[in-house]
Amino acid sequence: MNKSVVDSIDVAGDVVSGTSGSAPALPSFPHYLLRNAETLRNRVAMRHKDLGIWREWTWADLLQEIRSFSLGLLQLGLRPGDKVAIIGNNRPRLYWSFAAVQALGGVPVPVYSDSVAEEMGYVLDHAGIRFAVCQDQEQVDKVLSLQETLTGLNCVIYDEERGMQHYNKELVHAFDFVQQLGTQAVERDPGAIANWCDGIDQIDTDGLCVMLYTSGTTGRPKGVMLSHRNLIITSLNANRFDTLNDQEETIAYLPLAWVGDHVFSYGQSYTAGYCVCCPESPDTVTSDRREIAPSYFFAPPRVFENLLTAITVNMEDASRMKRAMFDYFIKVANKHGEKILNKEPVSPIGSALYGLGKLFVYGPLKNRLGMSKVRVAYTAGEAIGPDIFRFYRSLGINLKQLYGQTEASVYITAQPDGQIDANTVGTPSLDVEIDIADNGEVMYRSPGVFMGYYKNDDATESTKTPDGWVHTGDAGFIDDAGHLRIIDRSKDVGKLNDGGLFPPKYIENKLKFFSDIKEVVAFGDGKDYVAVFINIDLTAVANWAERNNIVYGSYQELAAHPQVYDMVLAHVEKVNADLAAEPRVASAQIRRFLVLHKELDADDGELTRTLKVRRSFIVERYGELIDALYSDKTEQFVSTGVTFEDGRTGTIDATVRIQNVPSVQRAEQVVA
Amino acid sequence: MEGLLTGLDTFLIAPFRDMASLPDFLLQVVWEGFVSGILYALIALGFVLIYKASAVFNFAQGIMVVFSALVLVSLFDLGVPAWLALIITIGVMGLLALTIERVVLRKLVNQHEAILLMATIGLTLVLKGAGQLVFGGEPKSMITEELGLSTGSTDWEVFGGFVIFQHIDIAAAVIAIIMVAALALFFSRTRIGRALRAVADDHQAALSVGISLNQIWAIVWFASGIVALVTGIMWGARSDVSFALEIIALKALAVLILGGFTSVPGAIVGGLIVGIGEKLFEVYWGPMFGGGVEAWFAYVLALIFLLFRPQGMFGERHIERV
Amino acid sequence: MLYREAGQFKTTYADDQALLPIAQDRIGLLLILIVAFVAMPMFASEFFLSSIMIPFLVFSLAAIGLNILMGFAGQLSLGTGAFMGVGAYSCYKMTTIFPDLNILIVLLLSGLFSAAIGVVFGLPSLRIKGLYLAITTLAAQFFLEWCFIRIEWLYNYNDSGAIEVPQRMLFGLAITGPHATPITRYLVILSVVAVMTLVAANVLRGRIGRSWMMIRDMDIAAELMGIRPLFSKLSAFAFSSYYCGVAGALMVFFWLGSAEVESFDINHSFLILFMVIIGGMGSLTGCFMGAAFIWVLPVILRAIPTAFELDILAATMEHISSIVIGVLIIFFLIVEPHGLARLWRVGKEKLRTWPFPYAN
Amino acid sequence: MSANIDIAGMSNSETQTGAQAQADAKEVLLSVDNVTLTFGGVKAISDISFNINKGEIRAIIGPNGAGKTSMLNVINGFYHPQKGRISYKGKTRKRMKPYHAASSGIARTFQNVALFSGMSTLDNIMSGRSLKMKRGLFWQILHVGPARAEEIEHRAHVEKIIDFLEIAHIRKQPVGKLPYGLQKRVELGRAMAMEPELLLLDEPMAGMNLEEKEDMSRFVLDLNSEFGTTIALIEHDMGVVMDLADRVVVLDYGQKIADGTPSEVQSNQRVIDAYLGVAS
Repeated sequence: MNKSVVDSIDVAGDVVSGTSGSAPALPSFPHYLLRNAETLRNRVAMRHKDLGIWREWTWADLLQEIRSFSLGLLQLGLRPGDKVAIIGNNRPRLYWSFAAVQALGGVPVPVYSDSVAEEMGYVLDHAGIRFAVCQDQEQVDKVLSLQETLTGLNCVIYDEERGMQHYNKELVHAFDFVQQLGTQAVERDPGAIANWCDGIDQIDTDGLCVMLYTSGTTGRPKGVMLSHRNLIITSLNANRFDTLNDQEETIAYLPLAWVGDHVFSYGQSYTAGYCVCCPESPDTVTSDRREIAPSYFFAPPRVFENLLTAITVNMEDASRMKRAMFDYFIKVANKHGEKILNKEPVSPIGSALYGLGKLFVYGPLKNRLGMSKVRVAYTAGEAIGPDIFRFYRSLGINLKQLYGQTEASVYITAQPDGQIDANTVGTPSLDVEIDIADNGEVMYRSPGVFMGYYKNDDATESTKTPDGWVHTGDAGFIDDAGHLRIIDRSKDVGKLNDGGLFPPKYIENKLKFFSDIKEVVAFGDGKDYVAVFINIDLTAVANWAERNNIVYGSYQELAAHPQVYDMVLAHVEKVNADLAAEPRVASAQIRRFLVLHKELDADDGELTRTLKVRRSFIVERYGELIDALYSDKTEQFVSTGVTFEDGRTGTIDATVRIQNVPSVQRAEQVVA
Repeated sequence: MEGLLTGLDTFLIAPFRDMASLPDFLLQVVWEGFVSGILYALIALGFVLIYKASAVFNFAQGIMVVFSALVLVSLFDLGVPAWLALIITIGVMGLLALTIERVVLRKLVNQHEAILLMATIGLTLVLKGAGQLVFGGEPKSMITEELGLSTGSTDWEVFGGFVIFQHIDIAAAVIAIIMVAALALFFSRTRIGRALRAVADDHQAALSVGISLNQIWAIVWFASGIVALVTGIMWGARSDVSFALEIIALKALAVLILGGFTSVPGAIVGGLIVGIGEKLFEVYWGPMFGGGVEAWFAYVLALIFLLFRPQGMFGERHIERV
Repeated sequence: MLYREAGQFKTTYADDQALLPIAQDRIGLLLILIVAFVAMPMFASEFFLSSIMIPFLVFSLAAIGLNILMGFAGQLSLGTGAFMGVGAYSCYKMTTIFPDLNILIVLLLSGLFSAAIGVVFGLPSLRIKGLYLAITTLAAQFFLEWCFIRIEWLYNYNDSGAIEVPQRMLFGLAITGPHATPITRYLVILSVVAVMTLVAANVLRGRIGRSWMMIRDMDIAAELMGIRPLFSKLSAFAFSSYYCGVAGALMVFFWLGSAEVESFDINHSFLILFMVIIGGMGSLTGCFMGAAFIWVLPVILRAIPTAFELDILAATMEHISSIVIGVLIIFFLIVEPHGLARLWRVGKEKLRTWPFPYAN
Repeated sequence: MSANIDIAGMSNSETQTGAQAQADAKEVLLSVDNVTLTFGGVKAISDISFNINKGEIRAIIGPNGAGKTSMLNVINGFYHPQKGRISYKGKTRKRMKPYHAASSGIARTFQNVALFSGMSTLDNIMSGRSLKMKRGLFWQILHVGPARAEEIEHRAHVEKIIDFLEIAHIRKQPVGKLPYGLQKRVELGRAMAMEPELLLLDEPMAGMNLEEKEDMSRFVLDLNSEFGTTIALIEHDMGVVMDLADRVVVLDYGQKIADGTPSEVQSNQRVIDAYLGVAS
């Protein structure tokens, strides 16, 4: 009887040993649904802004909806092991489909809705889907256009009615219709509900729970198979780590197919019992977030960057006085905000000023951003600029970093409250073991480690060792405080001749966080020391030049200006100091640099069209300069071909100065 | 039935019997009505001038009448000779026109006409307050004789009785006629006048004549200031110069309804209709209502008229487009 | 800044369409009501109540009446004073004919007479618009003024030509007449005004109010969408006149105590008009702001000479206040044609989007 | 029937059915017979006859001043023709007040957007429900019970329109400040709120960019196919007309010079001379 398993989950979300004696009975997500419908019956589980207002579903409602849909799917022939594609934006019904499918032993496969039909075709075909639950006509059309390749396709279900009147009624069904099938089934056979519950008890919690396709930057996407155990243990641990409970409010706005959203909006919501709110449309996320004021919030760095840009742009239009006040209090926040957030002592004047700032700036600002109730916010996915990170923290938003992967069911490391550093990604999450391989690659082992890649044993074997360790593909190290620092993709990390690590991206990013620096190319693999090319950011530096009465005639002139070199030198020294503080990369300090006389340009083939540096091309093109960096020369003449905007070509001649940088020594380094 | 007949008789027949029985009195009443009609017409003329050129419905025209008369009288009281006082007053009205154009109108270009109307109501308040502040609230008498206007009267024996013509009334009629003629000449013969007419039809056309809209506004306000001054003198000569005039001046609005907002002849004819009509009504029908019907006759007449011909006597029918 | 709305979300249309959807506004209104109903009677002086608060409330109600017609239905009127008069005389006649009828009921009934007269004079609005219509309302003004003088029956043939308010009781308390205390009169007026404001707000946000605004904004489109101009315009006249009528009755019965035709003359019409313009056309809040402004400003100006011991005549200050109000009207029309209410709304919007200059 | 209708993003299946429904029914919804309209001696429309079938999209085209807008004004009772008659739903009438037209199911949009500028998007669309709302003054005053229930019921309907037209993000904004293209969309929404049987669109795509035109075309087609609304539209963009319309009537100087399917009209010599030749 499923009751036993449900009972074994106490309200705090911990798994208590089952009564049957032997192994602890681990619940599945449908079990959590049953539990929540019982213990949190009238608590709101989900909201969706639809037709102008927030529709709400309590956990009891959710059970009703999901059960009828699930039973309807059963009527339509869904069998254990069937793969069900879920395609669309963050809509309640799509979230319900997860549990509805899982309750029947099926496997939901959320798919990125913005992918074109061809990309989607690969995933749907690879997963061998039999059902598809789509948000709207657009997605249905995409699936139907792939109908010929998807031989197993049994049924397509849609949420939004619009434009759907004239589709093949055999194949395409409305969500409502499926639910009606379910309700009718119960009317015909009242035992259907009990059978459905029994089915839930049959779920193998170590079996496949969900399949998430990683949007690989190279090659075809891989289907990461996660079990109920993976997700549930990870979710429970994450809830415990941040003391998340059924009172939280979150807003679901990131792609359904992304593991982050799956864990935040499904895994953790079901295990903690908190409420997930779906915005009206992707256009209205900002205002919807303001209305909801989530307490638990996740966003990749670019969201925070864009928000900060929006803040800056908005404030530029503000009156002079207001802007002055804003700038002043942001300075105050810079000085005291983080300390106050970390509960460190602050001078009475500082805390008084901060209090004022809270009244006039931080509070209203957080209100506008819809973050006034944020208790825990996370950013992950890539490196976030330290200034951006500190900005939000200084406002009093408990923004933290975490490090995770689809293969780990997200959590590998996370920053505990009060131990925040813009450069680290925190300590290992609960139940996670971390090891750094000889080549610097971060390895982990945890209950969240995936079962394998679907139909891709080779990839599974090369990623996961037989004893459960997973290669992250990232290079990093654990610092003195026990926090993990990620420095680069491990395949990009080189070695200096003295054996020290050379993480190019890490160094380049550190420099690029300065607004004056637009592009950096670092060299050092197989060399004696690290040297870099630097591209200044024309807008920022021109602005700076204007303020400092520096006269220049061209980009080239500005780039070669001694004061610009001094400024860049100061930045480089700062980076060196940072590097010196980290024993593993201390030897990768920059010894020499030069400021390039021209902007790296996609038209000249120096950048890709997506504006990423084409390293190999640059090595070839500026060989002389690289040689000069690794010689004693103080300057080097170079003649470069360029393509102008109108398509004409020409050459730029320049003598580029090379600057030496003193290196910073640290006691620890000697010890190491 | 009997009552109805009596009623009909009282309302529809008896007044005319009265008229016929005392023709000299009737003539006297008509003359009185004619003179006040001319004064209404003059005020209405001020409205029309401004409305034609700028689509501003100048509610302040009435107070401008009072204001100009007060300036004139007060200057004289200060010992300024009458002719000089007259010139200075004209100067003051010019200044006022310029100020109004600069401070008010220029800022309200292209606003809805209701907004412009309300602005002139605000202007009324300012002028009223300023007038009372500077000249005091008490009625003053007009310096009629000092301006060379006769105050006597002439009796005309007719229909076995006689009709009294106040000289000032005759003067009013003559001056009004001269005024209208002068304006007509101004509009048809002078460059500015033609521009003014053009501006009523098309702003662009006016600009092509080489006069700026701002200048035109200042000119029309000045012109209607002069009209106001003349009105003030005439009116002041018949009664006193006081702020009560302002309320009476509102009757010009009724005149406008009859004559149309943009028609000079309309203003004259409308003024006469209202003036003569209300006198006749007051004298022959008034007693049936207990008197005092002059207060509303003009408006009610206008209202009834509107129901049948919303565009006024001389206005054109307007086709609504969507 | 003061408006921190994060976390306020609506789960029903009823909530979303509430009069004050923002929690802070609801709190603000509650505070105002507490001050008005509790603090004022407890702490304000009799003088303050009877010469500032009571007239302010009366004029606010009249301004709501005019604003319904002008700001919401787009029909210009210069006859407000006379419509107030109709209310006052009806109230007087009814309460002298039926002395035992509850005065509040009489008060509310008297508005009906005003509404009926309003409809009659609103009839021309079907054919004429804008300024022409304004002039027909002048006809109403002068005709009714004349009636108030000439029809002696209206003031029970008093020699003075004035209506004298008799004493009327409510719950054993004198609420009108010479023995009614300012506090009682204030509370009665306040309650009536509060209830009628709520009613106005309700009507304005419903079908009828929307039809007025449709006619105001684009009468042709409104008609093509099935609005009958006849019903819509006349209902606006009726509603507006009802409010003016009740305001007039309140004015005489709870403030002046007796009144002659001068209390309803064209200057009163203009006074209310100024309140609406300065307060803001198309805003109920604006009516209160405009009434407060226009009524309180002269009071303050009049107080200046005494306060600074200046030797200035009261009449002089009166003239100055006339100039000031005139200038302000022009100023508002130029700078902010939607009056104080718009300023308040803009300010509120600033506070809501603070620290940003506008909503993003 | 016109199977090659295809606006970006539309699949053929449904537009075909829109046309299909019309082919099945062929019931005349409105017919204009020998209508002549003059303004002070100037003939705006002279002796024009055509009809609109139930469920079709009918375009009225012609050069500027051809009398297209006057034709719409005649149809919904704003102008009264001097000669001729108009039958709507089988009933013939000579004079009709605009609100009668509205209550018998004719809605329209305007060439120059005629929104209620003082109201929000939501209120503008709500205003389209005026005829459907019945609660009297008493309930309006209380604004509880039936009046509120009614208001909410209609709000729910209006929200569906907002969703249909994808204008949720401007729901509470005053319409005066919206970009032109969105204003046009709100106006369409307002007309839709009347649940008309016959919808008259006066240059729904004037002044729009390509993307906005595509959106608008999609809405017009969806409206026709999902709700079966009969649509008569005036449009200048020939491409749009050819894609949208089932039948086209061409006016020039107040006279009808052609009537037929888009392809027929396109190949008509008089049309080419009068309109296409001049325009291009």
